[in-house]
Amino acid sequence: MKRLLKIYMEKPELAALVLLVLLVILFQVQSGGVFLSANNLRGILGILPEIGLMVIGVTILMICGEFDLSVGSVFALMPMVMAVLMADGTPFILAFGAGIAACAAIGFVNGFLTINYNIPSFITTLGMLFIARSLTIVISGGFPPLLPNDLPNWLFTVFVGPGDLFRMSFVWFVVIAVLASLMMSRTNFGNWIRATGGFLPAAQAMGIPTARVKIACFMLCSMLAGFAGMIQVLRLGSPLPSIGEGWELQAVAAAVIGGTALSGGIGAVLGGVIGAILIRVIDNGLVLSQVDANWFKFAIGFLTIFAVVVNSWLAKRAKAIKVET
Amino acid sequence: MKRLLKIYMEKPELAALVLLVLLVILFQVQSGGVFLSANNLRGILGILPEIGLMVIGVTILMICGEFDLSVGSVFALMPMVMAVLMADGTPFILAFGAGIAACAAIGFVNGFLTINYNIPSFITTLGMLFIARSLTIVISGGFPPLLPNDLPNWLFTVFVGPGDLFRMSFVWFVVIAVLASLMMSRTNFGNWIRATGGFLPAAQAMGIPTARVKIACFMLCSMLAGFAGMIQVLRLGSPLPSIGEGWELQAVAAAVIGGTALSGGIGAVLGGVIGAILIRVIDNGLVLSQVDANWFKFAIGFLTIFAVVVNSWLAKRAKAIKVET
Amino acid sequence: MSHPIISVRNLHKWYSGVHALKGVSLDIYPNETVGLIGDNGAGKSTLINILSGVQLASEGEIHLDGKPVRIRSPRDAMDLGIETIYQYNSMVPTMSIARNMFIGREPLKFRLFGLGVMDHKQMAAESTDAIAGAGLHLRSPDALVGELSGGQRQGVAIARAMHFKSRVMILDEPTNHLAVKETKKVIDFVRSLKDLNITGIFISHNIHHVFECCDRIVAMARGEVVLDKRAEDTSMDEILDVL
Amino acid sequence: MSHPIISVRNLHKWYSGVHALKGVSLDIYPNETVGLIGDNGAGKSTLINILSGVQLASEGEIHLDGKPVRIRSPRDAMDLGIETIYQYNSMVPTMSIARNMFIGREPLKFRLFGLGVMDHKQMAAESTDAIAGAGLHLRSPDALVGELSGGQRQGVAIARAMHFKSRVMILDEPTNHLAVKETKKVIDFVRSLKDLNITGIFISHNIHHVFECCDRIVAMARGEVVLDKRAEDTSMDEILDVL
Amino acid sequence: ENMNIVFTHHSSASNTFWQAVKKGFDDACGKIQANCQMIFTQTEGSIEQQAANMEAALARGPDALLTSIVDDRALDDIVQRAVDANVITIAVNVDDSEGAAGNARAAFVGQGFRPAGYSLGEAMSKHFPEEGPIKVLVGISAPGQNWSEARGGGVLDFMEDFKAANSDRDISFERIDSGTDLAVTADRVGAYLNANPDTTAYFDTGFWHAAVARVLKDRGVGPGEVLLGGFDLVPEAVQQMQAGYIQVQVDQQPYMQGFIPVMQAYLAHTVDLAPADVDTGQGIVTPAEADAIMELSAQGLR
Ligand SMILES: Nc1ncnc2c1ncn2[C@@H]1O[C@H](COP(=O)(O)OP(=O)(O)OP(=O)(O)O)[C@@H](O)[C@H]1O
Ligand SMILES: Nc1ncnc2c1ncn2[C@@H]1O[C@H](COP(=O)(O)OP(=O)(O)OP(=O)(O)O)[C@@H](O)[C@H]1O
Ligand SMILES: [Mg+2]
Ligand SMILES: [Mg+2]
Repeated sequence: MKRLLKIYMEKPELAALVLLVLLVILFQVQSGGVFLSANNLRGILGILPEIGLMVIGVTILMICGEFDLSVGSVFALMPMVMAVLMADGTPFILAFGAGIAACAAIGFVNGFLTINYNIPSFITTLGMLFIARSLTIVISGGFPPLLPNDLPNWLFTVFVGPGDLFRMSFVWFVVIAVLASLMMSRTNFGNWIRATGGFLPAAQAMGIPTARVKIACFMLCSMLAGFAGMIQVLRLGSPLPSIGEGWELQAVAAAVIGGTALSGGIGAVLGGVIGAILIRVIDNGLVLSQVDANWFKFAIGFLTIFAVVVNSWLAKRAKAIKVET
Repeated sequence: MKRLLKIYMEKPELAALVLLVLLVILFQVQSGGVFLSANNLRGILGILPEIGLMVIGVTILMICGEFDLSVGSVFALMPMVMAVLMADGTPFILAFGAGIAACAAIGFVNGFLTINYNIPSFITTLGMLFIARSLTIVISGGFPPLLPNDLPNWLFTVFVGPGDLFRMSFVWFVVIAVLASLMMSRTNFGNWIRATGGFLPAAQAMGIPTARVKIACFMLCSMLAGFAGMIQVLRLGSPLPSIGEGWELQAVAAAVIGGTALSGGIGAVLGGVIGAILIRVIDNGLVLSQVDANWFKFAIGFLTIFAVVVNSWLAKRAKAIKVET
Repeated sequence: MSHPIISVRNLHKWYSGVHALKGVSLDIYPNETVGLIGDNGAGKSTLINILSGVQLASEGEIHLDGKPVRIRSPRDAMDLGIETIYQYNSMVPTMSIARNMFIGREPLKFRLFGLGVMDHKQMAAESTDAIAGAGLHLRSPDALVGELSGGQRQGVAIARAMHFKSRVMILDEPTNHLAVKETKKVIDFVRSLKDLNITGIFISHNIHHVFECCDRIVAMARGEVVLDKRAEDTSMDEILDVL
Repeated sequence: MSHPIISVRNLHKWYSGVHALKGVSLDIYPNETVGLIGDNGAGKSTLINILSGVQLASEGEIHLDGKPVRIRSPRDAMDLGIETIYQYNSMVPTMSIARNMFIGREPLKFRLFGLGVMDHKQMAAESTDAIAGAGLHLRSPDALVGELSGGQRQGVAIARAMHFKSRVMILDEPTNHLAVKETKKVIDFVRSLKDLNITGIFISHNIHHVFECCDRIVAMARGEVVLDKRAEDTSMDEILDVL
Repeated sequence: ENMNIVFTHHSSASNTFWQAVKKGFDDACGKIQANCQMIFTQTEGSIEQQAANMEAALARGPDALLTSIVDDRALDDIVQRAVDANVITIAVNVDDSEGAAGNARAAFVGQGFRPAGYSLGEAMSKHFPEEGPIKVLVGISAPGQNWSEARGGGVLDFMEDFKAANSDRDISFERIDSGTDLAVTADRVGAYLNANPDTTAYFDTGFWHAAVARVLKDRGVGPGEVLLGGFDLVPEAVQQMQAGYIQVQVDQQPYMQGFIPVMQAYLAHTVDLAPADVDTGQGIVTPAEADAIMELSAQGLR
């Protein structure tokens, strides 16, 4: 029993889960039962896949020892590329391909510059944050085109499931999260990612193509961010050039709350997912708790720190439990 | 000769200097000679101390192995605290003391949480970014108070020097930069900071009070950011609650451009200062070069990456020079 | 005498301001075990790092089986059959022993273009065997390498190299941190390389160990080879002299 | 016989899931040199890490000169006169040799509350001397530690400890990575501790070395002390037996 | 010789509203063949960046400076210097709250934030139910930023007056931090409406309530059950007006705000006609006009 508790608490993603449950209970009480109402859940679950998909990519990249600040801009760029192409009459599927290819190219450039010139990914992707945002504005010419009406919304945004609780995007999110999670734990590629982020010289010495592994992670991260952006635009119906601003920091925060180390090598996709849920729950719950506009950011900041502090405290407690393993 | 070149080029802050000179020449030509005109220099040198002071603190903190995202918010908070107090009739000097004390307190909380709970400073200070911004808005009530008219502007913002080229703030900036630089290279405290950031276990094993060193750096960083914010508010004449947004990333970028490593232990105050100048020069030069508005961010992002790439390339070249040292 | 399996010609290495290898030439013959000794900073690790692809030579050539080769990465070296134990641990501290054992060479249940699903069971079983084979007693293959003692870590590195025996085996001070029994195991292993048809390069500061298990002894000083004799043609005193 | 200088009572250490020290009691007398040996993972480093404040014991007491002490940080240990060479290098790779030598104990030209301006000249001069004293040849005290070879780094660590001689000196496998001559210097140094009125604890896997320079030999296995005899009362074979 | 005109303001290039201003500005510049530059900030609403951009732009010695004056003090000094240097200086979009008394600019083209907020509230009040309680939510898109606080403040000013005028009714209003991101606003306001289904109206200080309209539609709430109003005629908002979810939208005619001041500067430069204040429209738009506007909006004219 004690041993199980110890093993459980030592996993940071599970500690985050405890916190999540506590917060849900808190908000449920605070909001007089509205928090877990079907309507509210539908709201949370609608936006969750978008930040969630981005967080999956960011988490994997962080485990690989790198960092991506450009995800928020790529989030806006990919749907804008699609919208502009579709406005010119390109069919959805081709536009989608072009969008994803653009994301992959951005991820590649991020990775290539970072590795080839041995510069911190913080800088490469900070630069890319500006570049991708600028490109989004340039290709839209300042005025985003309207989306055509024959989009495959049934594939991404229609409500499904019991009580129409989820959108299709949620299904995508779950499937991709499970696949990413399996990739990290079961495949040799996941092993390489973890080794590359854990201790680069060792990974290199063991013959892992670390440059290619990192570039692949950068590309994956960008593509997931772009895909998430497309889903948001399909949901909201308009490709604004300003969407996704500031999401890069939120995504990193979610990954860290879920137990991923900024220094690489440690973390799990599940943790990132839980972190993303936590962030959405906090945001939503605070509105329901009627926090004043001026204090809102305070509460967000406080709860973010609080989540990580509790996580760290639980892990410390767990370590102190004396059971031989 | 070759040896001198090698030693010179191996210092990243000096490589950044080369780049700075090149950019200045470029912009001077592009802008038809306006760039180096007294009027424009006055503009650049007026703002430089504000970002520069912030960068000094951020650079030292990064050398110490930590990270501060809350500087932009502290930049706004400190002058707002002062303005609110002064609007209540507190004399300038007391208000100043209270403002600096508030910054020190924020730095202390950042450091204490980071070290005590062993959580990444990225998260602590990201939370603090929101908290400090929220507090700024809360104490201003949304609409900032007016500043009194009897402020010691002669101490901070009046023009001085040949051709009235500088403001007093520039003198403060130079003095503080020199002091900080001497602290890092000449005092034992500087040695401790570098050791703490370079390899924490070794610093601890050698008996350095690493926790206290880190907290001191966090506090220094916050106080410098707050001081910079006060100078800006005195210059603009109005305590805006929104100033400093996004500066945290710029400050980190400046430090990295100047050769400071994100992982700690490596870097120099001079490098950060040059990085800050570079960023201001790029920003100003692009305006003067009449870059199209939609491409503006592209150019900023591109030049930021470019600066670090050139830096890294020069260092690589320098390493390849075969001279025994 | 047979042709050398590895032949190094006029190798130079500059680290920024340090000329670490100053024209090293060395032939290593099949199935022989070479003991490489020398002062601290003589350039031993640099030489073998070049052979195992961790570093690039500034000048010079490497021939394998008489053919010139370019070893640009550890992967290249492995593909050429060169397996290395490094002086500083090449383990990922945040990963388990079993995963560390197989980094880059994971047994796959299923593969596609080199990627696939790892066989965790096989990894656990084989690593348990390999560690026992190196004389180590460890709790479980799932323990993190970062939580092992210095000697235990070194033991895992040795177990890994022993498991992936190759054509050429380079060991850079493998017995550092190891306890008496484990050290003996390593020496025995090095001695057995010949029977396994493996060529060995063994670096150590312990001359006794070198004489115990090597056929030929190469001494380096200040980036140059200063002595190169068969073990039976030299003595400990001669070697201590040249160093 | 005199009173013990360090006396450890019933020390336990748990690392998360590992019981690394299981009630270790040990007395160390003034001016004696104790050789600590034992298998990999026996708990030697853990024991001395607790004595030097790098880790905290989970249970148990430490007495210094008969008085109970709490060693909560390396600073505490240093203030009590305990100087340590760690098994893994405690050097900052991004700093120069001279700066590394004096981390935390910089000679100051001028001081105020413990902070002040460093005397770079003195640091350069003293570190050059100290390194020469340890038998090492290095380019300059301004070279970065990260650019040294494995043995050179270990040499700097030893030079540092020799320079800051203290009441109690703990050396955790100091001769790893060291070449023959430097190893000899270290053994001589450990042997000379007695004449300098210094108490020593010397950890090594080389039993020859231990017998060469220690008065008393303590063997550990699986977190417990299994043998504790004066060097003249035991033999290499007896020790190899208990391990 | 061609005129040099710069336009600095407090918004970033991803803001659609300001892109429409830019279009008007560029078109006007084309007509008079002036050499024109609009300088955006990198962070939305950053007055200190705007000030820095103004300084840089002035170093070039332009003939005219067009700028928004988002703060009563921060830009005074720079504007004064521009005027002293004989640069034709016109405030656009936002003016000093004291008007000409508070700032040296020659004239103002546009409509103030606070009055706009007030008229939004006033226009929306026509849709309020005749009796029963009134519960209003005001979304402050960016707390602390002048444009958002002032617009929100204008709405709240109206609500205070409305409450005073209808002291017999139960009237309440609240502010939340609604964010400047369609998805975030949708989530936050959506959550609020879940907790407070009796909300009468939601005011946004930008156009992000367009996403709220989508939430209402997704929930099967009919148009008009929760009144929506906000600022700027971006296509999203017009779409939702056509769908009936948005009752009132404040428009400031961004294209005109870009176009007119260039013409004024041109006249001032060539024939010395002093620039005069121009109100770019009462600005209240109702669904009836939506179809016509949609066309203009798609061309970037409104
Ligand atoms: N990364 C580096 N940068 C600069 N100089 C280096 C670097 N690595 C090694 N050197 C220098 O190269 C020389 C040879 O080092 P090497 O590590 O090959 O020595 P070694 O023979 O393995 O010594 P040891 O027995 O101490 O391990 C030394 O003088 C060392 O200082
Ligand atoms: N940080 C840690 N976390 C968990 N377990 C640890 C940690 N450090 C050491 N251990 C375990 O504690 C036990 C004792 O380790 P210790 O380092 O004291 O051994 P040692 O006697 O110094 O061995 P060696 O001779 O190999 O250096 C080992 O079983 C080791 O796996
Ligand atoms: Mg070596
Ligand atoms: Mg040990």
